[in-house]
Amino acid sequence: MSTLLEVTDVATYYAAQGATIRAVDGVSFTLAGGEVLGIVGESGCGKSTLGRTVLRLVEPTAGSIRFLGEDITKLDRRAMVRRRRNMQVVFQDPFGSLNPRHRVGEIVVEPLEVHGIGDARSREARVSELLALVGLPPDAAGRYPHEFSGGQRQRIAIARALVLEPKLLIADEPVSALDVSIQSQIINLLAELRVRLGLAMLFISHDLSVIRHVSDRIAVMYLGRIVEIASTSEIFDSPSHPYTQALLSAVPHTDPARRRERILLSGEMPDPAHPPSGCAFHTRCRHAMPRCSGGRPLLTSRPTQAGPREVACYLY
Amino acid sequence: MTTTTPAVTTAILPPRRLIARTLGTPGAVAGSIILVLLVFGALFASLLSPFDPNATRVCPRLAAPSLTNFFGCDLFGRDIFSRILHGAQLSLAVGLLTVAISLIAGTIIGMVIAFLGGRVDRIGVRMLDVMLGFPAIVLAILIVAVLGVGAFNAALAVGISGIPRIARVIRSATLTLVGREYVDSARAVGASQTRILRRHLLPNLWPIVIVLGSLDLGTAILSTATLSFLGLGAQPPTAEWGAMLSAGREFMRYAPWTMIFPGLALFLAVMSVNLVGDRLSHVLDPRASGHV
Amino acid sequence: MSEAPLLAVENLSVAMGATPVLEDVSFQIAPGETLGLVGESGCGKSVTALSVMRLLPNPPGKFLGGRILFDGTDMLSLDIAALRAIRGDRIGMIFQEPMTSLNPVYTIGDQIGESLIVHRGMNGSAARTETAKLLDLVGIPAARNQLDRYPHELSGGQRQRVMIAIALACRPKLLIADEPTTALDVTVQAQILDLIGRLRVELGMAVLLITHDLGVVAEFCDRVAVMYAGRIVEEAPSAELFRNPRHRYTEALLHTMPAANPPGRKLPSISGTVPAPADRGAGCIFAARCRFAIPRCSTDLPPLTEPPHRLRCWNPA
Amino acid sequence: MPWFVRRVLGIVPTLFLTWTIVFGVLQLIPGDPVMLALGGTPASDEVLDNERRRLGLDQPVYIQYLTFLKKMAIGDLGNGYSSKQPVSEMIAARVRPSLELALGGLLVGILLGVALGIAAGLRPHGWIDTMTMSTALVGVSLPSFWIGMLLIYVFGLQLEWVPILGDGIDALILPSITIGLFLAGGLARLIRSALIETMTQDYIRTAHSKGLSAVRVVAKHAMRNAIIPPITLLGLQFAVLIGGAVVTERVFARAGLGSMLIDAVLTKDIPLVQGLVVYTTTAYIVINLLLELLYGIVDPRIRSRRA
Repeated sequence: MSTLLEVTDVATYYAAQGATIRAVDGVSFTLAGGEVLGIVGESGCGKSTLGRTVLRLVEPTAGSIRFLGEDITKLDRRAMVRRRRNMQVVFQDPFGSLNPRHRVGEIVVEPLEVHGIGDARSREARVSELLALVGLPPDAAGRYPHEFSGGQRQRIAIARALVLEPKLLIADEPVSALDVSIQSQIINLLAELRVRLGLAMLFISHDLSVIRHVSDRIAVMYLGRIVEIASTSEIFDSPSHPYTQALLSAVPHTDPARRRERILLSGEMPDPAHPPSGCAFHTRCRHAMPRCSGGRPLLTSRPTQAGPREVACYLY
Repeated sequence: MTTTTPAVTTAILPPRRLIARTLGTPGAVAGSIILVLLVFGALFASLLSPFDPNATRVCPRLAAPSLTNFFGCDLFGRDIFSRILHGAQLSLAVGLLTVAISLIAGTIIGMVIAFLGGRVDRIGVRMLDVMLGFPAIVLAILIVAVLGVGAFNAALAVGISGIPRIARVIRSATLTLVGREYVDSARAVGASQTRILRRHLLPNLWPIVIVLGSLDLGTAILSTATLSFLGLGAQPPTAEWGAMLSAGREFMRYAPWTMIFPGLALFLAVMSVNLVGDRLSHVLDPRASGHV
Repeated sequence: MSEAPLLAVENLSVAMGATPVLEDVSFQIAPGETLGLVGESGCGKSVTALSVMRLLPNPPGKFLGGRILFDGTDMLSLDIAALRAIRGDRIGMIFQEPMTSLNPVYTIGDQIGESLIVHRGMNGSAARTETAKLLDLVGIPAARNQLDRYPHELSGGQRQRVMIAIALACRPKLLIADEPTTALDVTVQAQILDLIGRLRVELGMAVLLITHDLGVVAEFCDRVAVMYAGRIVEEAPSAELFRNPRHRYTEALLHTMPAANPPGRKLPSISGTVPAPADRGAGCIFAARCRFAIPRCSTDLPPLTEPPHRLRCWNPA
Repeated sequence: MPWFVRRVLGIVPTLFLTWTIVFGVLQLIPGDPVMLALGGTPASDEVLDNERRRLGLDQPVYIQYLTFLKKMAIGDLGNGYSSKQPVSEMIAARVRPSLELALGGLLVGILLGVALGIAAGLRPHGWIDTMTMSTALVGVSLPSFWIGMLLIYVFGLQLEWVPILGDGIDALILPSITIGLFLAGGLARLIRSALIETMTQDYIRTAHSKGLSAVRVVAKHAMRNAIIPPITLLGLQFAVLIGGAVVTERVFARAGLGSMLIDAVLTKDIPLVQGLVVYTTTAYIVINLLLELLYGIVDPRIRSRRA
């Protein structure tokens, strides 16, 4: 598979309350066409900012983002607009992500209008097609978002995102706001569409079981950095970074066989305005060594049976 | 200067249901009836008045109310009822003009500084806050001092002095809207700045603008009448409620009707507008009506 | 259960305005026991928790019937003074949103000590000493100098610890925890659950844990009651319930979880959504979404069977 | 830097900007200031030139502006055109009547507004609430000059209970009621909405779950959070009032700062207008600052917020 997206040393800083927040700090990864990369981490780790940076909804402070072989961080507004045809997004909040004053038809057709694709009739046909694809009734086009449930709204958001037939979909916590029984419907829909449309996805979530279910590979983020990135089976079968291990062990399971010995971390994630020196995790790590607070460990790659695994830890 | 941000409405109401819900309380119904009567009286003032409002000696000076002069007569023997009807015309027109000035300028300024953000926003907010440091009546008086007295200038002064407050509210409302995911979503599909402003922000700001306008209309009518009362607005012999009150003040011991009826008209006009505006804001603002 | 229950909710029905939100809800908690009340949003689990404390805002909340026996006393028959004597003293409560559940304008020391002053009649300095101990107990180190901090200076996890300290100040016999970890990250959730679990044993108190997270219930609770649309549909010891779910809703819910399925495989899903109160028929409310519904399901309401494995289903697994 | 020092320093640019606006706006007043200063009496060119030099009007505008700022900073407001007296002395002589009226009005407003607002806010949509809010709506719709005149007519002229003129405390009753009625309407509505909003907060539920009495929940946990908007309103209204209740002073023929401002505008006494506006806005800014310092005491979050 060819490389679709190549993110290199991307950093996104912003100023808040007189301090610099390093939301994303030196992140690199690649995504192949049709692949799903899961980005997992706890709130404040920078995963959502990373998603927005890749879309250039937030401007990166440093680094390059190559999409289809072209560095999009250098593009001007107009050129960037054209690239947006190929990269779309679905957000977490199905209540906030749809304009309450637009009918569903207007919401889904807007990308076609913006990019001047087709005429009124072909657009209408395309909207019906998309609504059917995401499992909504044809009469949905004439109704307003507030007439739909959370799960249905998320389907509308997906229809809008896919109307341009993008190659990359960034799904930012797409099922977090939904109840368990609705979650599975949306996960199934995304999985099905991925196969049908050959879609690559950056799937951002804090929910490890959701991430495990949908991803080919997983990147674990902590305080603005990727600490481990590997295939889904590698991450779950043999997590290497102490943080990954603690994170996996913290998830409660209904099946006793799936429970791991719990590694209780002390404290909480530090303030991203004042990250600790060296490895950002050393303040909570049970394996911390003197050198961990000195220099920062870099992501180091080593081959495994299921592809390369990269870990940023002095233990490896 | 308490500028709270009105909640941004999420529900859509078709006009007919909006009117039905606005008329949902006895107060709003009463307000609407008075308002309709006032507007009717103002529109057909010339047809309805028994006398020319400015014709003197149509009745004895300071004559008490009677069947021919319902509200009595003023010092110059003018019919107070006719003058009040014509005053309604002026008050409503001036009120609408005033609100239009504050709303249009305030909305544009507030929306633009919030949307551009960064330094523009910081400087803009600072300027607005400084303007808000002038008590509204003082600012209006200051503007009249520059423009000169007169009904139109008073309206202009009150309108201008209302701009900073509207701009401040619209700015905060726009900021909450800009933070909504559907605005990000529009940017993500490649929508231009103007498209986002026009298609995504403005339609969602409308209810707030309407609420602000309806709540301000009463104050606007009151403020312009106040300026006239102080001698800074409409000048004699214009039939204007504030000016009539000012003139009636000197004779209230002998002819209280010269100040009772113009004041009553002003009070009813302001209250009817406030009753309707208050209810409208409840209907359009889901937080106020407890629907959130 | 041989012991007299600490809390017995009997046939409780509650409405919010004209909408029924709880119908015929019954469950018991023995002293020292942990019961999990689990269900999706809107199923009535939080209303149950607030009802036990009589904290449901009224209006719109309204008790239509049933009893809530705490230590043999019916909470619904108590006057406000007797109720206050129980709240915060014999029953403690913690909530979902640690960010907003603490009063922003008072120090945490003040807010924890308040219960001690009100219920134990302590003076300021005694309350302060005891509050410092409580902070130690909930794992906020260097407790003394933490007393004068304000909620906004603490992280989410720390605020939830403060909430726990408030709830436990008077060593209650029952702790009601309403989604205590939902707003927290998974590693912090683990800390908080671990803390509640330890204190439960140390203080010998019973816990009513309300959550939508089946995993949390499975690992934390002795017994589980599953709610759907205002009713308890199944209740059993948690090991039994998760090994052998019998109500079709519980079964379907467990099967739809991504964690219960191999990665990449299509997830079994429950079709449709919870019907609005107006659209509910006479039978089992889940019937319309149930793959195993038989004709009787949509006409007759199944009764709740007897312990230890209670369920409300005509066609169980 | 401690938060209150930052806040105090923060008003310097605000004062500077405000004075700049006052200076700028008054430059726009039509008519030659020298002619205005001489009160329209015909004068020779020589007299005009002398007067122009004396007032510094022969200097370029930016020099005039700098001089103006310098004088403002040391509290020199210049001399009035009509009286030739120092403006600061003229203002000082009129502060007392305005201040008395401000305090009287505030007292009536607080007594009425706080009581009604709390009664309404604790039982929203109950009958007290409905009554209070209807009355408050009427209150804010009443033209204060009209209500003032009605009070004079009924209590002064017909019943003759109180004098309508004079400096005594009893002459203060009617104007205070006039202002108080206006204040009470807005205050009651604000207290009500602040209280309703606060009572739905999660921490109020926490307070109830601790077993606190209803009185303690409202008085301790709700009030301190609900108090900021009403304090703001009152503080700023007070600031407006000590600058002179323009309308009420007019109606009751009280010689305060408000009636002075109207006269100054009508006679185009620019230094006096300028002095009065500078005094009013400066009072407004200073009171605003005091309010913010007060919020810092009431709400610790404000103290820790960075500038």
